[in-house]
Amino acid sequence: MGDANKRRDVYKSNYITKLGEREVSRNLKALVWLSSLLVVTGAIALIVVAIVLDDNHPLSTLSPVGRQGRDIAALINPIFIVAGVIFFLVQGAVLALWWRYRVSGSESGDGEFGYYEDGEFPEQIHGNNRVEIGWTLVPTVLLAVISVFTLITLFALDDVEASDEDMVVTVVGQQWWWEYQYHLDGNTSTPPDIVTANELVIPVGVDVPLDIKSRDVIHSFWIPKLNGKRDAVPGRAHDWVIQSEETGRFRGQCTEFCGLAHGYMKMVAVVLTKQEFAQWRDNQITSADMPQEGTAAHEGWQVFSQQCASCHVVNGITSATNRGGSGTEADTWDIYRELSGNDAGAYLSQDTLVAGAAPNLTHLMTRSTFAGSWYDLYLNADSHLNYLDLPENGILNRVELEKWIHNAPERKPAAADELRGMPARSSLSPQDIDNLVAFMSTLD
Amino acid sequence: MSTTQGTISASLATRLLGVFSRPQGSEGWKSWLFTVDHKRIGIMYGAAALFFFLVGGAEALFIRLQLATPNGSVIGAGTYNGVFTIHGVTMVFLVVMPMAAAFANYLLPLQIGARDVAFPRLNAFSFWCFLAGGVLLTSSIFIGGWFQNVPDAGWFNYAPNSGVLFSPHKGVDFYAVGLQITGIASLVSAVNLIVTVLNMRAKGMSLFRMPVLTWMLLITQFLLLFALPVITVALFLLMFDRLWESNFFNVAAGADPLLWQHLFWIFGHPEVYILILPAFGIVSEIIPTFSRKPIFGYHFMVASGIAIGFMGWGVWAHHMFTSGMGPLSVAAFAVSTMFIAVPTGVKILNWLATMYRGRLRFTTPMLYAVGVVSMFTIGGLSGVTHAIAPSDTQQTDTYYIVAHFHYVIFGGALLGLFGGFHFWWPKAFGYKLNELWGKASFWVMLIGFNFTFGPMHILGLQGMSRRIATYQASEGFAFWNMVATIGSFVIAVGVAMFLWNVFSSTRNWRRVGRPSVGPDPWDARGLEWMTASPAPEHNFDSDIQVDRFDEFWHRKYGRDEKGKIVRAARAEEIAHDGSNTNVHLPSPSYWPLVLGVGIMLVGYGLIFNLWIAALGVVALVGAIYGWCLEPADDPDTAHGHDHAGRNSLEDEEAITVG
Amino acid sequence: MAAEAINHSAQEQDHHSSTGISNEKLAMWVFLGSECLLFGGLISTYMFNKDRIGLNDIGPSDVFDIPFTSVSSFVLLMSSLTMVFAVSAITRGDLRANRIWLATTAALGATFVAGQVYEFTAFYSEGLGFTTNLFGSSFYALTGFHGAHVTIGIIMLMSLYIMSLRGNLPAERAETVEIIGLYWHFVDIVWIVIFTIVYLFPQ
Amino acid sequence: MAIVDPEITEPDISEPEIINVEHAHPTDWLYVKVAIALALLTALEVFTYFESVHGWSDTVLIVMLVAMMLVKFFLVVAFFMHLKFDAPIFWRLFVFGVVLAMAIYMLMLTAFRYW
Ligand code: HEA
Ligand code: HEA
Ligand code: HEC
Ligand code: CUA
Ligand SMILES: [Cu+2]
Repeated sequence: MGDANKRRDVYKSNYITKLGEREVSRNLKALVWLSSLLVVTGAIALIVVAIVLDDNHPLSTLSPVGRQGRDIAALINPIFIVAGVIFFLVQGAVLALWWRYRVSGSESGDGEFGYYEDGEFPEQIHGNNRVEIGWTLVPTVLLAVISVFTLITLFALDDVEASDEDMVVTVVGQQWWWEYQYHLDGNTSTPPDIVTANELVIPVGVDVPLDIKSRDVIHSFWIPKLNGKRDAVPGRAHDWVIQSEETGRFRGQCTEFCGLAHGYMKMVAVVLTKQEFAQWRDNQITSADMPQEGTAAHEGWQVFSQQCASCHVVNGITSATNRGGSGTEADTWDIYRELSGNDAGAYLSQDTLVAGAAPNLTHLMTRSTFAGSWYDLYLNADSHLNYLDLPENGILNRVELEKWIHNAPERKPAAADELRGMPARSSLSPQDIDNLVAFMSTLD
Repeated sequence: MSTTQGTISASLATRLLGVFSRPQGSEGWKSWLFTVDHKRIGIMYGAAALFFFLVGGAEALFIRLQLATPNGSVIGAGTYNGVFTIHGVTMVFLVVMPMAAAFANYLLPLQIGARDVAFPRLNAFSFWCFLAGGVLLTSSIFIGGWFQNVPDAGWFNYAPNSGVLFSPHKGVDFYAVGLQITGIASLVSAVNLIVTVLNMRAKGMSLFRMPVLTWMLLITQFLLLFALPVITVALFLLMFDRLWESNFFNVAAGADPLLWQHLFWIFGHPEVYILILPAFGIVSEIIPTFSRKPIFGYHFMVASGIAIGFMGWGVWAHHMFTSGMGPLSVAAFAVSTMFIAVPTGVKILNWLATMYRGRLRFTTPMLYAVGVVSMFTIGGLSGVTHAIAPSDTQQTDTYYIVAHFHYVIFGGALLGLFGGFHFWWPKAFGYKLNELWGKASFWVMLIGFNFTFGPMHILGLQGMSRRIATYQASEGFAFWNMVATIGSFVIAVGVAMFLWNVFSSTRNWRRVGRPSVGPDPWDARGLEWMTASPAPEHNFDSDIQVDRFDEFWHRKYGRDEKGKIVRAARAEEIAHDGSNTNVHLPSPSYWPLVLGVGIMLVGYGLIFNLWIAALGVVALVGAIYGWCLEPADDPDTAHGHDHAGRNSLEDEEAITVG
Repeated sequence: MAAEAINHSAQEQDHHSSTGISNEKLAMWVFLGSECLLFGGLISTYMFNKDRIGLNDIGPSDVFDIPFTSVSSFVLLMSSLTMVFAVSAITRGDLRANRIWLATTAALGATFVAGQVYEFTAFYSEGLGFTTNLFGSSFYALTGFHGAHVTIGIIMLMSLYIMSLRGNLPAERAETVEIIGLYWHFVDIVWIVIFTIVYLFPQ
Repeated sequence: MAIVDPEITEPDISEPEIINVEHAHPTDWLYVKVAIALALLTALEVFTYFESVHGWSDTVLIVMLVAMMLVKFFLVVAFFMHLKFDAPIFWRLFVFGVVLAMAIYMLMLTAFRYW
């Protein structure tokens, strides 16, 4: 007993000596309140300004142009509002309770040596069953309503609208770029008609069914403005649909972590008018022509056939030899057929699972980007230049392309020694590289 | 001491062997190494977790530096992948879980009026085993060169990217083995604590008189108990694949990589509730104390915790909405996920109702607790928007998710745990942390936190993917990333202020001459305040009879004729002062530590060289042998509390297996 | 299996609100609850994977020898009976009978494990290794985990036997035997499930 | 000043403490009977493997096998592991584990469209 009193005296004396500090603390409190208020309002203002003024976000999910993307937005936007309301209710309640019921002065006793004086006790409310049931039921009902809408949208997203196009595109993810195999007749069990990389070209307003696969690890295909994402899982084939109501170039990003250069694994969806698309398609089906002898391009082709053709296919000129590279040739197709085998039992050899393939370069110059869409192939591709005009009027990003050929792993992380990514070709002379570029410039 | 033939011959045998005596002494570093005292173990858990928090935080700062500007080149892509992976692993398994374990160890026995946990030696083993796993995981950062062998397949480590084919260095082996070891620690501790709560409550402390924190910790232990074996299976399969070339995730042999995802998330989702429920419990202790009101809707608080625990098992695949499961599965998991908001909302609203018409004292712990209410709600609401499966196909694997989980984990779990540090600090050490510094560090942290993770919502919706080592200027992410990076350094300042507070408060208090703040510095409610601060080794001088919820508070306060609440007794008068040194406690032991070291060696052995593992097995077998043959007490020491050679009927039972 | 001999749960009850059950026994049950999830995971992995093999690949029906496994399953099943006899003997205070039954149980368990080893070698010689295919990996992982559990059980039973020989297992410690027994029976019921699902389900 | 505490009269909603009554232990003979039942069931199970019932559809076989497996499972748990006689908390703990495991993994396999 006595001991306790003594102890209490110690607190009290310490407490008094600390009063000076408490003054400081009160001023500080006001300062903190004020500054945090400023900070919060400032932050909110900033956010609003930034979002309103700045619409330059090529990957934004907030301004979809595809049917599926819009359906999703139509579902989530009202839910954002509901969440916003709950947010303000809860935060408002916190602040209001704080403001209304805080006690100050000695009772708040927050000194280092603080000893709490007895103060008033509020009414001791232990609970209230009706209130509890209320705030169990209200969110339940709210969420039930939300889930109905969720389910409706969810199943609607799986619908594919019929169109005059039969086309199905097999999308193959691999470390760290995308390949697209166009099956113009919609039959995915025959070799594709077109093989291209990184840029998925589709006609406007048409539902294009995708068949998403992977050659190595899990990737995820995502063009935010058009639709949500879908994983590319090795050993599985996933259906997905992509559609755009507007023409344009829409960026995408691999969104499942897939190892070293995951961040550099991008892609672009190019949406053309139906006529343009037909034009693009007819061009892609053609093979490349061997450059005239004696030209730089022909010199380049010679380097190419020694240094590059072991991986890269140029239809009509080379077929990949050692790494199961991609192309329309039937031998490489065998690999795909095996890879697509969702049916258990399709045995694959270990090394075909490491992406040994390389982008098909037959129509390299018709693309606007290269190397997993990390680099622009044309410096002016972002301006409203007609996509089909690029080989004609685009300003080739020659510097970057040359650097790429010279030392690709330096330009984009890769594990080339493990058969992933493109190896360095630092032994090439500047002349060789010039010639190579000249050769590739013919690939349109 | 009632002996049987058994003890006699056993202790005889062990004395003949000469080594199996028990360590002595309650001072000095040895007394920490060999302790079996739940409070010391709790403190060690806390200290270790804080250390790992600095490691994980430093990693986070590197992430932020790298992402501060487009085309960042602070660390390369390979290092970046290692950094965010080890950051996630460290923060989840080596920070939040052990920090919660710190509170579980320190407070559970005190809150239920017990002397110790059911199996004190096993408890010590849990800690050393956790530390072994933590050290092993962390050492991956520098073994074989900086970030050369660090796990780099993300904290959920999806197959087949985590296979040897795609991640050929030792990183993922560290992951598999390290998590296996920390898993053993948590599993053992879960069994221990469940038994403690079920079996060792003070007289009259029925289940529904237990503090909310005790309840939440109990639920957490059950979640651990049932979730850990699932990740154990997954990690074993992964380890077999990597070390012994089995085919579980070998797509070429027909495996489906989704199996890993299912197994991981069956564990992983309950895991996130394992992270948050202890913090919920802490908040439920702090808010009533500083509102001068009992917790509003106690039974609903408990029931909603149980409901969260149950529902948490049926929602895991919301992490796999885009994995191609098929629309029916997606639909089912989306709906089940959404409804978890209901019990969680019940908690939030009950806290608000507890504050309603209270007398709110905004001490540092209270600031943290209210911070949780406010910040967790933000994270919870974004969680519900993820549950809307169609829109999650837009959000998943973007920074919108990163924002969500940092709001619930940092803004929920970690703020709660930090609040707990400030709240129970005087109980554990006998002095308070400085309130001024405490509040200042809270505000700095809170502001920094919102500046770091608030912008990530925007970034995510603007399409920034997570786990990308860099981004391009043309993508328009630069501004908010810079804000987030600045914010993260503000957090670091806040953390540094907290550390300074710990340091300077300790120093100041030493200078003042260290009278204890007394048993009950906050005018609080739980039994843990009914004993001296720091809590004496034997916790309570005598057994406590509990007659109602908030027993301690009711002993302090009663009502006068008019029904007004008045003080019935000062805390000092009713609290035990720790003077009863005649209580017998279990003796310290060498073996938990040896066992922990053995397990660590086995771990390294699996990764590097089976001979090391063989050495570990020797240590392990020796430790188990020593453990079993160890006398309940050292026969050579005097018995009594002042000397650490403690011995009692009561505790002997507790260490038969423990 | 510590040497300390005092089982103290009776006094414990006077001081505490508790289930009235000893800590050790409760702990074992809690642990077994956890083990359900472990074996559940392994069994589902097996079920999921066993058919994911090539057409001409070695599969369950190529290797299983049902009559043989039935016998060893029967042996394990009966070891549960001898285990309850051991518990019942020590509760009666019959230490000698307890020892005999403990040894019998361990011997039956060892027979089972030996059978499994034989089975593994037989399968291996027929071409089914751990790395052969998904069936092989899953089968060996599942039965291997189970076998490891049985082995640990045998070690514990042998320890009890030795303790009993040295007089460290008096009748008052019947509960220790009972707890080890719980573990043993659990391992047995896991095999009941494995035997049905892995071996007997139509392939 | 008389201090009264209304809250102490709060109804005690706690469950009654479980008391560890010494249960009538089953006799060894009962164990033998259980073992015989187990042996017979096993025999029956193995029997389904042989030609005679191969004409039956796999589904019927599987349902039968699962039924017999569950009976065996619960026989061992109830009698050998004493759950039938022991404190109910064991039932709750263990059955929770069993049911949870079955529910979760069946759900997982369902998500794989395994059945
Ligand atoms: C502490 C940890 C924690 C907690 C508590 C939660 C809580 C929740 N989480 Fe979160 N989550 C994580 C940690 C956590 N999460 C982590 C780490 C990840 C990412 C893992 C990774 O990919 O690396 C993740 C990812 C994650 C996803 C996957 C996203 C993706 O990758 O695509 C989803 C999807 O549904 C989700 C949902 C939820 C929901 C619905 C809750 C709910 O429990 C929230 C409930 C709370 C509230 C809703 C607020 C309060 C309620 C009210 C005020 C009542 C009124 C409200 C309504 C009516 C809506 N979380
Ligand atoms: C408990 C969980 C937890 C906590 C507390 C944190 C805390 C933080 N996290 Fe973390 N985070 C995760 C769990 C957590 N994180 C997980 C699970 C992931 C996913 C990983 C994956 O994708 O696999 C992730 C991913 C993640 C990312 C995404 C990476 C990516 O996808 O590419 C980012 C990016 O900004 C980030 C940032 C931060 C920051 C800035 C903090 C800050 O709050 C940290 C604050 C702390 C400090 C700043 C420490 C203070 C340090 C000092 C004062 C000095 C240090 C000096 C010494 C070494 C002594 N985290
Ligand atoms: C060992 C295989 C290999 C060799 C040899 C190789 N490449 Fe590549 N190449 C690749 C891979 C793989 C990629 C995709 C890399 C990426 O995007 O990450 C690629 C990408 C490219 C691209 C970008 C294509 C696009 O559409 O994105 C060009 C251009 C290219 N290589 C040119 C060359 C040239 C020129 C040579 C010879 C000097 C060459 N490659 C040699 C494997 C190879
Ligand atoms: Cu491909 Cu990420
Ligand atoms: Cu989750």
